[in-house]
Amino acid sequence: QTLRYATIGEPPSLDIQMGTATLATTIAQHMFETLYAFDGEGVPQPFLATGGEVSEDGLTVKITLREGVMFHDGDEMTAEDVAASLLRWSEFGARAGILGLESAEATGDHEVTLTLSEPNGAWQSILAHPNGGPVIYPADIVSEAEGEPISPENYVGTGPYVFGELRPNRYVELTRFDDYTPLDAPADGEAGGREALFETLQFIPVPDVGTRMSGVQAGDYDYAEYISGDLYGLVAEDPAIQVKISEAPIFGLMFTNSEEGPLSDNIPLREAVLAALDMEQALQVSVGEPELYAVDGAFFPEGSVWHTEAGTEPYNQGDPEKARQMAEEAGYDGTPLKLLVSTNYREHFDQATVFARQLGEAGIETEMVVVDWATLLTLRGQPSEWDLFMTHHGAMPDPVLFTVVNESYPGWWQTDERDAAMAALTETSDLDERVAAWADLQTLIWEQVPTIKVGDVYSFDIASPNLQTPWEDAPAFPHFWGASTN
Amino acid sequence: MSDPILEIRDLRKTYRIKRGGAWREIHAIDGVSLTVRRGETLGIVGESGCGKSTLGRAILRLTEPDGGQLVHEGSDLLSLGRRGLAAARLKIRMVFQDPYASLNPRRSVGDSVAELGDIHGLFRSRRERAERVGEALDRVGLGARFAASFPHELSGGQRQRVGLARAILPEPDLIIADEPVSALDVSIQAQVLNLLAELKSRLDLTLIFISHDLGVVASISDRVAVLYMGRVAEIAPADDLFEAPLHPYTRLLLSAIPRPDPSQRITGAVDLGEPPRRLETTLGCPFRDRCEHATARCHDETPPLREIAAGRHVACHHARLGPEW
Amino acid sequence: MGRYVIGRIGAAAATLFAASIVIFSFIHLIPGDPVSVMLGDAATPEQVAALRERMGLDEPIWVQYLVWAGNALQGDLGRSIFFETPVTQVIADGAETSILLALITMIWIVLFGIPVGILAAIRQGTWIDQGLSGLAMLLASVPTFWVGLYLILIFAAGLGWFPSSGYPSIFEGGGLANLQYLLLPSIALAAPNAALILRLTRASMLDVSREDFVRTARAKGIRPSRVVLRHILRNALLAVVSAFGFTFAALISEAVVTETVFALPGIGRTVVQSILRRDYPVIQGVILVTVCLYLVINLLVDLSYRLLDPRVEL
Amino acid sequence: MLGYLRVWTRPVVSRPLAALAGLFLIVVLCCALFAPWIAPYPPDQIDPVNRLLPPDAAHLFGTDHYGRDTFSRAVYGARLALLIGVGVVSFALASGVPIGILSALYPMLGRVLMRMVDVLMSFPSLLLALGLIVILGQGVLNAILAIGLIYLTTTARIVYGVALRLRSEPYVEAARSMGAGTLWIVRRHILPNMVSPLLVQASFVFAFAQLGAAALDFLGLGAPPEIPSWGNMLAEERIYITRASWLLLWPGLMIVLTAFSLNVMGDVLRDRMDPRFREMMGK
Amino acid sequence: MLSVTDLTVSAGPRTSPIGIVRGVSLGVDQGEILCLVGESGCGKSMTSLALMGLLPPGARVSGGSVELDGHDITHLAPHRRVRAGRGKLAMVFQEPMTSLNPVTRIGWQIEEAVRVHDPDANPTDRARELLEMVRIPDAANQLSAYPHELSGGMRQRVMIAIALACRPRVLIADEPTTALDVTIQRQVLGIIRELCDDLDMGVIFITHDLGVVAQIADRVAVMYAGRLVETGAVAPLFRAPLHPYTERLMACLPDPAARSKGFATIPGSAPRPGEIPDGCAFAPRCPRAQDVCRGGEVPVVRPEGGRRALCHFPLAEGETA
Ligand SMILES: Nc1ncnc2c1ncn2[C@@H]1O[C@H](COP(=O)(O)OP(=O)(O)OP(=O)(O)O)[C@@H](O)[C@H]1O
Ligand SMILES: Nc1ncnc2c1ncn2[C@@H]1O[C@H](COP(=O)(O)OP(=O)(O)OP(=O)(O)O)[C@@H](O)[C@H]1O
Ligand SMILES: [Mg+2]
Ligand SMILES: [Mg+2]
Ligand code: NI
Repeated sequence: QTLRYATIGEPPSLDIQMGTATLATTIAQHMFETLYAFDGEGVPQPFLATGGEVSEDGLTVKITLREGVMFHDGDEMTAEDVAASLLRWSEFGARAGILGLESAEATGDHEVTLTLSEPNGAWQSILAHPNGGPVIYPADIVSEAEGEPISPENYVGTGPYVFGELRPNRYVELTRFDDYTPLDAPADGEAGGREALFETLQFIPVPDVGTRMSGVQAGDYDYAEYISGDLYGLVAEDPAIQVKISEAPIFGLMFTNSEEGPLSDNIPLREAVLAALDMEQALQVSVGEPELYAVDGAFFPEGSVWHTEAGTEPYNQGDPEKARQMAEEAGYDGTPLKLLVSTNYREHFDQATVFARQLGEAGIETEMVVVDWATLLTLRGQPSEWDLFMTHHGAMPDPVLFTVVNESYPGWWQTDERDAAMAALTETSDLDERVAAWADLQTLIWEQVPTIKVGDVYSFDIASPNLQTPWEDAPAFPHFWGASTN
Repeated sequence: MSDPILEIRDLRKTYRIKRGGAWREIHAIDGVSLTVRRGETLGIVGESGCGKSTLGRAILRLTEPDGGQLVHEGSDLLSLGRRGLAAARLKIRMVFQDPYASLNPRRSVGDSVAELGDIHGLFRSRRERAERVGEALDRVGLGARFAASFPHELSGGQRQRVGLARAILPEPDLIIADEPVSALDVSIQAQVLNLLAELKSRLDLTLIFISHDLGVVASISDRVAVLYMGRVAEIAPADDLFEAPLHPYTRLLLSAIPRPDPSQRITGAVDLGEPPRRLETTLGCPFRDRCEHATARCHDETPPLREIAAGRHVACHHARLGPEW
Repeated sequence: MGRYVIGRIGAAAATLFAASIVIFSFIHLIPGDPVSVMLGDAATPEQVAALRERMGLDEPIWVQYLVWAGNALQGDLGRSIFFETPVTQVIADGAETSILLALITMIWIVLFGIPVGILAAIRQGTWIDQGLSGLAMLLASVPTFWVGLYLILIFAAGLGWFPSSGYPSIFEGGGLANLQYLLLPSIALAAPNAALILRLTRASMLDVSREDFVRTARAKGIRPSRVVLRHILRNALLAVVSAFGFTFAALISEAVVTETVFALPGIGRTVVQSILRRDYPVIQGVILVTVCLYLVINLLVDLSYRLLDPRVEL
Repeated sequence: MLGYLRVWTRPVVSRPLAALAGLFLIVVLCCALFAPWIAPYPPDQIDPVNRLLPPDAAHLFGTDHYGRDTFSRAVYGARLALLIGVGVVSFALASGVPIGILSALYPMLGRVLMRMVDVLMSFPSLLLALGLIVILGQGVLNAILAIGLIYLTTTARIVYGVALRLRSEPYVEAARSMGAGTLWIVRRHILPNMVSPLLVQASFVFAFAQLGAAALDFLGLGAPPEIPSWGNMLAEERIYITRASWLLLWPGLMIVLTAFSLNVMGDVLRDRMDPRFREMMGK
Repeated sequence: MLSVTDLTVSAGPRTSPIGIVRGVSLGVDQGEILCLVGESGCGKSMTSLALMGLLPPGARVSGGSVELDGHDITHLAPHRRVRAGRGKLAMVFQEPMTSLNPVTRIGWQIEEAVRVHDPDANPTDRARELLEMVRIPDAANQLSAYPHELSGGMRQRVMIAIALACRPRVLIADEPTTALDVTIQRQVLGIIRELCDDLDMGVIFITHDLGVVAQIADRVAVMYAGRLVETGAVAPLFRAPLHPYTERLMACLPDPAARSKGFATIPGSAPRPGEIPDGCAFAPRCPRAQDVCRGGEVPVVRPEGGRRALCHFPLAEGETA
């Protein structure tokens, strides 16, 4: 029994502490697990942990661990392993520093004590998010790898699937972990007990979207990710295909350069840019199917506790006249704005093309700098090379995970207002207070325009009709424990 | 007779070719010494591959000789620089064997004839150029109107005349004609030969006439040199050579010329021997394997070119004057 | 002959050395770096710089070259940054698909290009010739991905005769039956190349048929078909052989588009993807191997000339 | 003069296929020159409401996923097609011809140059193009440069072969015997006699440049796609192969027909230059 | 044995054909060598190729007939002419350098013909025998040689061996010696003469070298501009040519004895096919030409001795044009 999953490409290293690639997380979450896991509502629940306690000053967190959890190599997970994994992650990981972890110590066989530099109300969410997150490895592997990605032969985790084989360009294969000890709780989202029904999971790179679709139709794949919105009409009615619309939207972002160039000190000009943009058009072009996008300036989708429309008025004005006037008032001198975009993601390119035209209509010149993704990643780190660049992010379980607010992220949004709003968000672990803080921060984002959200895009995957998944709509990282074919 | 216009001294040219992974040497010219006298016609004969063309080309340094001297007007052509060589090439001209191949198919006859002048910038105006070209074409009996034609529009004889016209504009001292008539018909051949003779007398030229057709050579040359395997086998005034050949190879050649005389009919096969493959060794007489008179000496010792009688040189150990050996 | 081969191998080694330097400098001219691709969108510049340093990517290029070349001489092409596996394994994995695909494609090319080329040459000037030559030009000018996509739509998704994409190794279950996965891709890939071979065959058949020795053969009283096959074709193929060799080499390393459309795990795609991800060791390794391949094929072509044409001396 | 013209028109007119090919190329040329007048819409006019429309009277070839008029884009596409074609051909010739000729005339230099060409040739060609584009950045000029580099090698090889043969032609030798310098020989003798193989090579390169550009676009590295090019349109809209197949049909057809016509015309030109053919057509 | 009547070969478009060979009639007997002479381009090769059915594309037989032993072979495919019965026609071509297949051994090339024409014979033995017949030294070993390993003269003899393998009744040799040295030429001519006598073959020998003609021909046919202008036995024809062209041609031969006087020539040049004037084609260059020569039919004169000429004003013996 094999699940054949057609991916958009090859995953980078499956050491997901180190990278944030969606695909790597999708695959690796079957092998590696986190201390907490989000339930169906998006609330973090203890997973490898059994619970945690925060000290009065909010600087110490004591976490107790589940007993009898086995690593794939046959050893039992201990507090040492957890402490080593968390330390490595906070020093070298993709989201290092986000938790403000100062130290992690095994204070018992099954107890770890974390010391934070500042109180962090989001610690459970942070520990639950597997993408670039603190998954648990055995201590010896962690100490061997240090800052470098763990090599495939050392992929050892606690999950229901064991790393099988990585065949470049062919597939990544995971096999069932027979000694897996599931959590004794009903499955709920990612939380709860996990059960491996498929013998093997094969993740096969199929770069061409047409081929991914034809492949599912022809029965060569059971599941294919990331089908273009424009093909929705073709498959929506097809009884031979299950459509899995993502429950977590992806949203395009156009970052502005706060460090250098015409936009850096000129918030009014940024507002002018924002005023010129008609997101409906951009989404129509890049996605097509109205069911698959939402024009929404809120950074968290409806249904999330973090959803708020606060401050989103400037979003989606699409008023060239107003924009022209605003640009004039902002002292715009006609210098073309360098819009950095890659062709590797079609949506980025489509949206950038539409924006360039809309800005042009408002008298704001743009110069598209079209490069490949790897070049873009390098160029965007050089403030002189760009004024605007396109990327996209997926929905996050917690605002602190959200890169827009990270001051070292390209764009380098660093204002006193931001610092204040951020402090408010992390100071407390009280959800209501934090939600309110986030509303302020979102308002600030739309005021200072460090980035411009394009709109929510619900990508969709397709599956063969025989596939039974434990979820209805595709989660951000589709998981296949509990999935089977009939 | 008159003074020498060109002295060839011990000229050598060795081609290196790759055979079976190893370099082999072909001595295309293997120490040729000749004196060309002003105003004479020197015929050079020999069978195909004996080095006739290489000799002609070496004189103009179209192939760079490996050794020897080429004394022309007191200076050694082989030691000339680029300028000196270009100047010498104004004086010494070559007429090529294949008249069609030696004319660029994409250039008009006039352009080809004027080429030498164009290269050296000899014409001061287009008028002058046209005049000179017309004159040269007239001289070879074509007429100025041919200047606009292209080679493929001409007959073989006409092409060969174009070849001559380009060789006499401007007037040279010495013309090396490398098999200029072998591609032509008898009747056209005769026209061209007449023309050569006439030009020669009118322009006071010296002519080196390379051919393998002994009949033709006999009728046009003052002196004849017979080459065999890159060496001079015999040099003699034409009349003497055809009347009394000294070298056994010359005799063989003469005996094989088909004569237009139905009374001397062929009745059956004869064995005249196979021309040898090119040897790597230069020792001994190259003709020894086909020679009925060959002795041990012919194998061991290279026969030098020696003067047997006035003006008659032969490279054979056994040759002597007289009707029989 | 032996000496010739040794000489050629020496020259090849020199070429390889030059090529390796070119490869290395070429690759390091490419902007972007593997680390930022690896760490993903969320990584900060400090993290990227730190990992670069740990991976030795900030050493001077010549140091990196010496290390790489030294290892390459011992058969170690390094480890893929992206896959974390040895480059030799990455190449070996792609090689099976690429070589088999190229072989099957060559079969199509030979089966289609040569006979049709012969037919067109024999019927030179007739409507058959015009039609076939026209067809060839048509095939040569259709983009491969277009052909590929339509083949999948019709024969895989529509009729279901062949698998749509992918290729499971024939050594890991399925056996030779897995070759059916390569059928559609090889057709897409063969189209333009067969057209080229067709035109080449036709042209050299026509050239050879004008040669004097063909007239001699015909004057011997042998059947015309024998003249075509034993005299004209044999000589005409001489001109096609080198095209064969280089087509084969190109098919192995340049079938990127086909491999992408059909999701084949081949070398071409590996290397293109590696460029996009700046996986330096893989790019270097693959190019090095294809350069070797080219040189070997070059040598084989020349040696086959020796076998086919006695005039060629080595 | 008329007769001269006839020499050129005859081989074309005597073959209906060639005549059609010629006609098509003229149409393409007109499209390129007069695109703004022929195209009913600006090529980049976005109209998301009317996206993916099938062909009708208002949009002859339908609209693409931006709602841009495919017909107008195809017309403008002729510009880029010609630009890429002519650019690549010029680059390949301008660099390949000197390299080939120099190598043939100076054997020592030739050994080095041809070795280098060998090295270039031994690189997978699309890869070379890809790498160059990544290094130089995307753009029409860079695509031309990258594809041109691929054909530099083949051109240099062909030129080398031809020049080697021409170098020993008797008329070249004749010129040398008159004291002609290298420049003279190259200008007056070698280049003019190279025209016909070069023409065939040029028509071949022109056609393949289109496909090469299309392949680069397919891999996402061609010309910046806001400038319409046929290959680009094809690559960009390829996901609509089932949903809106006309989007692929038209640009695809344009590429195919242009390449096809050029091949046919290349053949005609070669025949025209072939003395045997000239003989057959009468002088 | 072989008789050709009124053979016409034309080229160019069918609507306006160009006559290359215009009504040639000739015959060859057993053991006879017929030399076909005439200047380059007059249609000698075309005539011979028409006999073999090997005309190049563009040229075709447009009239007349070719009969071999009384059978009409005008329109047979080439391999049938060669095979008719047991080998009837065979041909040796001019270019020994290029007329052998470069990639196969010469033994194979001879055997290929042997297998067709002598199915019962052991091909290798027969091939060796043939090579010996054309006097190739060390024949047995040379069978495994490739053409490029042989000298021009040897290649030409291999060509003759291949032709002989067809057991021809009539051998057509198109300028078989022009590319050879005089010494080798002499050898090849000797071989042909000998074979002709020994095997009782008829030979059509094409050349433009009158010296060769004198040495080898029994009968001579002189061609000019696609027509036979004169035929006759070799001795009388050389002694007393009838046609002014024949006479002029012989006068052009270089004569070493008369060096200082220069060479006789024929003014003007032969017409190209398609531009051949009406009447006698030689008229524009002929010193004896009168108005009658420039139009209408040219009469055939047939003095005794099987001679024949196409001329209004044939020469008497000793007369020059
Ligand atoms: N470029 C070359 N490379 C190698 N060998 C050569 C070259 N040119 C000539 N030879 C050899 O040098 C010898 C002399 O050649 P050359 O052309 O001078 O002879 P030739 O007497 O002119 O012959 P022909 O009468 O056939 O023109 C021949 O054996 C020939 O094979
Ligand atoms: N396909 C063709 N179309 C038109 N004319 C042709 C064709 N082939 C040959 N000719 C012409 O036919 C004439 C006769 O040619 P042929 O080869 O028979 O001459 P030849 O007497 O054998 O000359 P040579 O002595 O040079 O071999 C020539 O003028 C030639 O140009
Ligand atoms: Mg010569
Ligand atoms: Mg002939
Ligand atoms: Ni909302």
